[in-house]
Amino acid sequence: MLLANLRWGKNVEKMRPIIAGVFTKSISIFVIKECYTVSMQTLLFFLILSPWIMAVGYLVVPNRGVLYGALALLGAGGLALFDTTTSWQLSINETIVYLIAFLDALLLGYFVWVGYRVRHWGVVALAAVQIVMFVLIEVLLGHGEGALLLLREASQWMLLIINGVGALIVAFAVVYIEAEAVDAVQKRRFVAYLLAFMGVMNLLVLANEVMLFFLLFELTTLASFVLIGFRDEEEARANALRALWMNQLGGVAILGAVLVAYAQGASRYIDGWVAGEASLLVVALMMVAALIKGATMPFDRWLLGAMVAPTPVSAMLHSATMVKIAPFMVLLFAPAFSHTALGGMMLLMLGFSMAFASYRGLQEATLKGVLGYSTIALLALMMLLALIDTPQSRTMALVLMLFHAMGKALLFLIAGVIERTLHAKRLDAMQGLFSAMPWVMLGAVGALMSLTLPPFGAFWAKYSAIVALAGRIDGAAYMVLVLASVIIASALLVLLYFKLLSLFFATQNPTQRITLSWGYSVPLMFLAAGALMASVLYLAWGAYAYVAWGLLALLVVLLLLVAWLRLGFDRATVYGCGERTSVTWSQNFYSFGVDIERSFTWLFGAMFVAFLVMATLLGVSL
Amino acid sequence: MKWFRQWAQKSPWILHYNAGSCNGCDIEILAALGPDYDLERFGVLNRGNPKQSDIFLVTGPVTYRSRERLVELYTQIPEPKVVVAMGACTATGGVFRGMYNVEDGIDTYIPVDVYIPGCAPSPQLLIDGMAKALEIWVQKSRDIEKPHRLFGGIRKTLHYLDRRTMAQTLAQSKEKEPQ
Amino acid sequence: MSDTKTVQIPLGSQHIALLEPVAFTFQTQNERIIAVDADVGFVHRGVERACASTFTFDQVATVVARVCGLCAITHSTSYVLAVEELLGVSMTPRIAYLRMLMVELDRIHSHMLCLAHTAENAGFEALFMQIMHEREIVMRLQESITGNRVQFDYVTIGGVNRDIDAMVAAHVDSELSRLREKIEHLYGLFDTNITLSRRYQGIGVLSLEDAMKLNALGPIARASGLAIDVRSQTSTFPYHEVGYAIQTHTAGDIDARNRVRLAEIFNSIEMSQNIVRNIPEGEIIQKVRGKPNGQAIVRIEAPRGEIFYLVRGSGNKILDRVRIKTPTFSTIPAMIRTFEGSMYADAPAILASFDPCMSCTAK
Amino acid sequence: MMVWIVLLAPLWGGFILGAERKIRAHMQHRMGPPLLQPFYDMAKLMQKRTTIIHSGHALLALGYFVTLWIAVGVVLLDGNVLWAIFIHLLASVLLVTAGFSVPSIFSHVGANRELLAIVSYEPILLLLGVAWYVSSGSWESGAIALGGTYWTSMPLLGVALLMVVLLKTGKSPFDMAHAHQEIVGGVEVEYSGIFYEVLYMARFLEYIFIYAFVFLWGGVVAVALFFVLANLIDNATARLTPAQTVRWFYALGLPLALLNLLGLVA
Repeated sequence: MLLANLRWGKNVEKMRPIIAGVFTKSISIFVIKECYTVSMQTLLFFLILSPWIMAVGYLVVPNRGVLYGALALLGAGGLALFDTTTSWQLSINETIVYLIAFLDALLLGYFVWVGYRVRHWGVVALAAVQIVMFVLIEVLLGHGEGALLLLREASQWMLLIINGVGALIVAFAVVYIEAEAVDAVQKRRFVAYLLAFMGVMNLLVLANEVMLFFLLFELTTLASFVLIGFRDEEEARANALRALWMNQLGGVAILGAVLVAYAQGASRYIDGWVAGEASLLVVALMMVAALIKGATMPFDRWLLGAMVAPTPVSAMLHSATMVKIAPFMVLLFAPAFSHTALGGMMLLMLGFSMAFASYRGLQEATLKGVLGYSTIALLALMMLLALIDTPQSRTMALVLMLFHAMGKALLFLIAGVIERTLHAKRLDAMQGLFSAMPWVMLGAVGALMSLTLPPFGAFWAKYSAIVALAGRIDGAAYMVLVLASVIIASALLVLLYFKLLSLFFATQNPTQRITLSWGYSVPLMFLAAGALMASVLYLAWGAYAYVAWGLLALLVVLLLLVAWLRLGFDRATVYGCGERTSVTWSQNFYSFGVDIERSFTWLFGAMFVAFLVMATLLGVSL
Repeated sequence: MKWFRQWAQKSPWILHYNAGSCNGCDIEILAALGPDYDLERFGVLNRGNPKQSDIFLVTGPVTYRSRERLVELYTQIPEPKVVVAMGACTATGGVFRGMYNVEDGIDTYIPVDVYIPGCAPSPQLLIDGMAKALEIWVQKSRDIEKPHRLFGGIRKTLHYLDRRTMAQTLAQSKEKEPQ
Repeated sequence: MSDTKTVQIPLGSQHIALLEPVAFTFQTQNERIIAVDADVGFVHRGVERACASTFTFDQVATVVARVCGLCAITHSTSYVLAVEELLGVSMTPRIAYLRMLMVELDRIHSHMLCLAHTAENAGFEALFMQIMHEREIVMRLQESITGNRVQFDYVTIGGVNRDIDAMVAAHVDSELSRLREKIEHLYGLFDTNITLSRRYQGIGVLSLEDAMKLNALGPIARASGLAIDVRSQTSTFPYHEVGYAIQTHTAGDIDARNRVRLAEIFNSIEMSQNIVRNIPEGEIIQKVRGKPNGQAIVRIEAPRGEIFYLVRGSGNKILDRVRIKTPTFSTIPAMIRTFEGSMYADAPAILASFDPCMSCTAK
Repeated sequence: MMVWIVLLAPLWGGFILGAERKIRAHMQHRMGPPLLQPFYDMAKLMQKRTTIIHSGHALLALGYFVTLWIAVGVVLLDGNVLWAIFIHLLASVLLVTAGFSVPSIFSHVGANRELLAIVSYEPILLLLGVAWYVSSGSWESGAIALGGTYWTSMPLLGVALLMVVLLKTGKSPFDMAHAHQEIVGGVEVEYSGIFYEVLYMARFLEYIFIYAFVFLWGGVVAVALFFVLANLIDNATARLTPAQTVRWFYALGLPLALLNLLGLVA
């Protein structure tokens, strides 16, 4: 009974404040003492407003030093807020309501104009539908009493992710965009867009009034449309439009939810809906919006199309902002949804989506493609954890969001570095990178490990997903399928991540060492250190801590040995059958044929339709 | 630790290389690995990998084209290692001696410890040669330049050991222990 | 499969799956071979040149036996037959029977070695051990007849070197019967073992067209349905008297090649038994005089297919030309064609199933 | 007692391996090496001169060995079986990284196959863990062992486990990662001397690790039975290719495990 004394569940709840405490208390002494001591409300307004101010400021005065300082403050603000445990809310106000309605109308009008300009009638039609629904809502629905903004536990985590990771990505993007072949104004605009995106996200995770939520939801759609289409090429435009109309579908779903809620006499406040005002159909429609935003399987194409954007945009979309809305929404609505038949259906969809995405990534030939599919898989896992809705799994969804944000951001930024220094996007051009930039690649290996393996962050989520699903398996046979797909997906993800390594090391002639500028390397270092530190802090109070500590200590010792102690043994050449032949390298791709893949796509489509039909039927019967 | 050292000679792993032989010796090696002669009862394994082999079992008179591979494989086998030349042509070139593409025996290129005569030597002879090779292997492992302990020699030589330092260490240790 | 880049996997010149130095370089995608580069010249020693310069014609039989240890007897027999033709000697029935006996025993042990090696390369160690164990029966028989296990230099110009007496003949007869039982058991294994059929059936297929176009020979051609066999085409040896029957198969995969070999082993056992039962009386060596003058061509079916000897002399002790064409040399294009499209994991087994003899090829 | 098993795990594993080589030799009508042959090999490897490709490659082997030992410790000292499986996964990935870290083609192919092996066996092991949790209500191996044996409730999972045993102990038909005849030992190919010894001993630990699972499933009887069965199957089959192995695991092993789990749940 040596290990059994420390059980898993006991310490989970203790962890969050401890992590937060150690983080902030160690950093705040040096950086954000002022910030930390200010009131919560000031801090929140700072977080909401400063990205906008910074965006405008950078457009006017493109001073990099000032921007770095402001970004540091922003990140520190996210950290500082993470520590607080008090709740906070901002009540509704007549003026704001009209402002929101005005902005909503403006945005929908803009969508129509965008669709008309490129003659994309799908976008126009969807925007028109939205306008009709919007007008209906504004005419019919009263405001009632409620909170406009609400600080929840999940919001705190999201603010940490958005501002902590997002700030680092923006800091990277400032340098990255310098080498882009566009004029100076465009470069400034690019950074400003990213900052504005952060501002939208900061507000979105606090929104409680549903029309505000809709506005921000569509604003992120707009931001992603602009950013994906930033490189004004044919492919970029097409993919940006696809992202636009797919996400508009999500907007339609949200408006539909509001209308249904009105028909059933519910208010327009999310906390009210979750508390039981709204019927299952409303929540299901919100879930549809989440599925679309989270690029769950029938809707995966917009996220993969987003790869044509400059790399910081991919990093931003995948790690800190856009797609994280999906698990956040699921977290919000899970209490009203988790234990219904529809919830089970959605679990199944998410499990299958995770497995298929991790399988599909095995055929990708670009680094960003591989990362994109892995994002889809892990997003499905996050939503799945959120949907199971036990205290532990909710925490784990948030933990996974944080670790995924850091690991993915690191990997995308490394992809950006490779793109800039070697002008390589395809994996086969990335041979022998390890000898070219060992530290960066060590970071990449670390990030890959942190996304799958013990004792690092994301592993805990994988682990607790299995535990949580096993906890719900009794009497629910379909849960076996969900469980099996999660398990298979986690095995496939290991294959997906680590087959990348084959090329990073593979070279016969050591290539020339590439040194990175500070603008590139400092954000990378921060992200790597952050991921490592968070893992360590997380470990320290987890179950089986000493086992995990042992593993971590071992890895660190090994790394140190590799780095500093060049072992005292003779070096040998590799075995090549006695011949000295030159070898070309590539990596393996795994596939079981296009036909089966196509039928899988049909399966996902059918599941989604079944989900909608079930939701409608249940909604009608209520 | 004497027993430990004795244990070592019970595990000879062989690397087989055909340097231009007529296959007669090679099929006899296969036969010897088979159940009737069962070389594995002496711990012999055919690893096929020079880095993990102890006994370099060569057949054939070394053709012009195989000599580089022969030397390459020989250098890849870590010490202590024993070279066994199997068959008449491996020893002297045999029937092929003097042919224009033949280098007349492997000892023109690498030092040979055991010659197994015959064309082709029977498996019994091969086993006999193996036994002899093991004796030599033990002898060589006593005289070998020892690899340093895992982390022991590092500070002394900073980065990695060069052969001269190892030879010096060996000479000093020999002076110390009277034989 | 959006990537076109390939991985090169070398096999040889030194590799555990190889008995002989031969270097293949496989261009693979996901371990599937798309192109093969073969280098077969490592064993070239210059035997043909030496036969026509260093050695006298009565020594050459010993030298050409060292072209290949596996089919040594066919090499020396072909050469001796060619020289005998030039010298105007023809075999007495007993000599013909004894030579035929050794050629067939050699075929049995060579085929069994190939089966064992294929099994080993397909990762079936126990089958390798079993076949090697049973192969020892033939090896002992060869030793009892000729005095050596592998390079027995049995055939000499004018006859053979050792006679067999009634006791040895009876021993050969009974041992071969024992061997037949064991091989029958083996034949059943190829049918019933599911993993073996996964590794053998449909793997390394050589179609009939390819076999014809690419000049496949011997068991490989016969496994693809191409009924060519020197034993049925020439009357050098009285095969029709001892129960020879051609063995073919149509599938052309590893399994078919194995089955053709197994069937030929049965046929050879039957022939060998007929030979030792009905061996004619007579001398085992004839007096031979003179020096070879003129040109002679001899074809014999070696275990791997047709072996071809051209001997030209001009009345001197040293011959003008000895030209050897060996079956593996002809089979290499077919082998390369077969590799393309197979998995790398199957490559060693396919290679072994072709039973290549590089020292024959490069001489 | 368990502590001693864990602390001396390589020793016991060595004995198992030695016994296995002996048994296999007898099945092939050979005399076979002595029982202590694995230890002789170890002694020999320690006295060989060691050459390395680069220090990272060598040290990753050490990392693999130690991590594997920790995994053995977790499963034997009453730890969480999921944890044990995942730590074992970490160990395997360290080995894969080692395999990829040298520019040697056989090492690369071997590492790729190691990854495919992980994809094959890991779902089955995890499903086994879940099935134990469903039956005994605990993830700890002690509680699982106290729950008795699982012969009757998990027969199909037992079959799947046998497949995993074959794969993990490097037995045909599923020995794809080390396939000596094709890729000269796969990831092991560039190791020599003391670092190869580390890998050699790690193999002993793999035996202990996977047979610990067999023990949890069916007690000592199952261990003996699986040991004999594994050797019989090894002796009666050819090695399948990697693609075939993965197909067998996903077409046979995984459905069996799922069916059994469904039976437990429903």
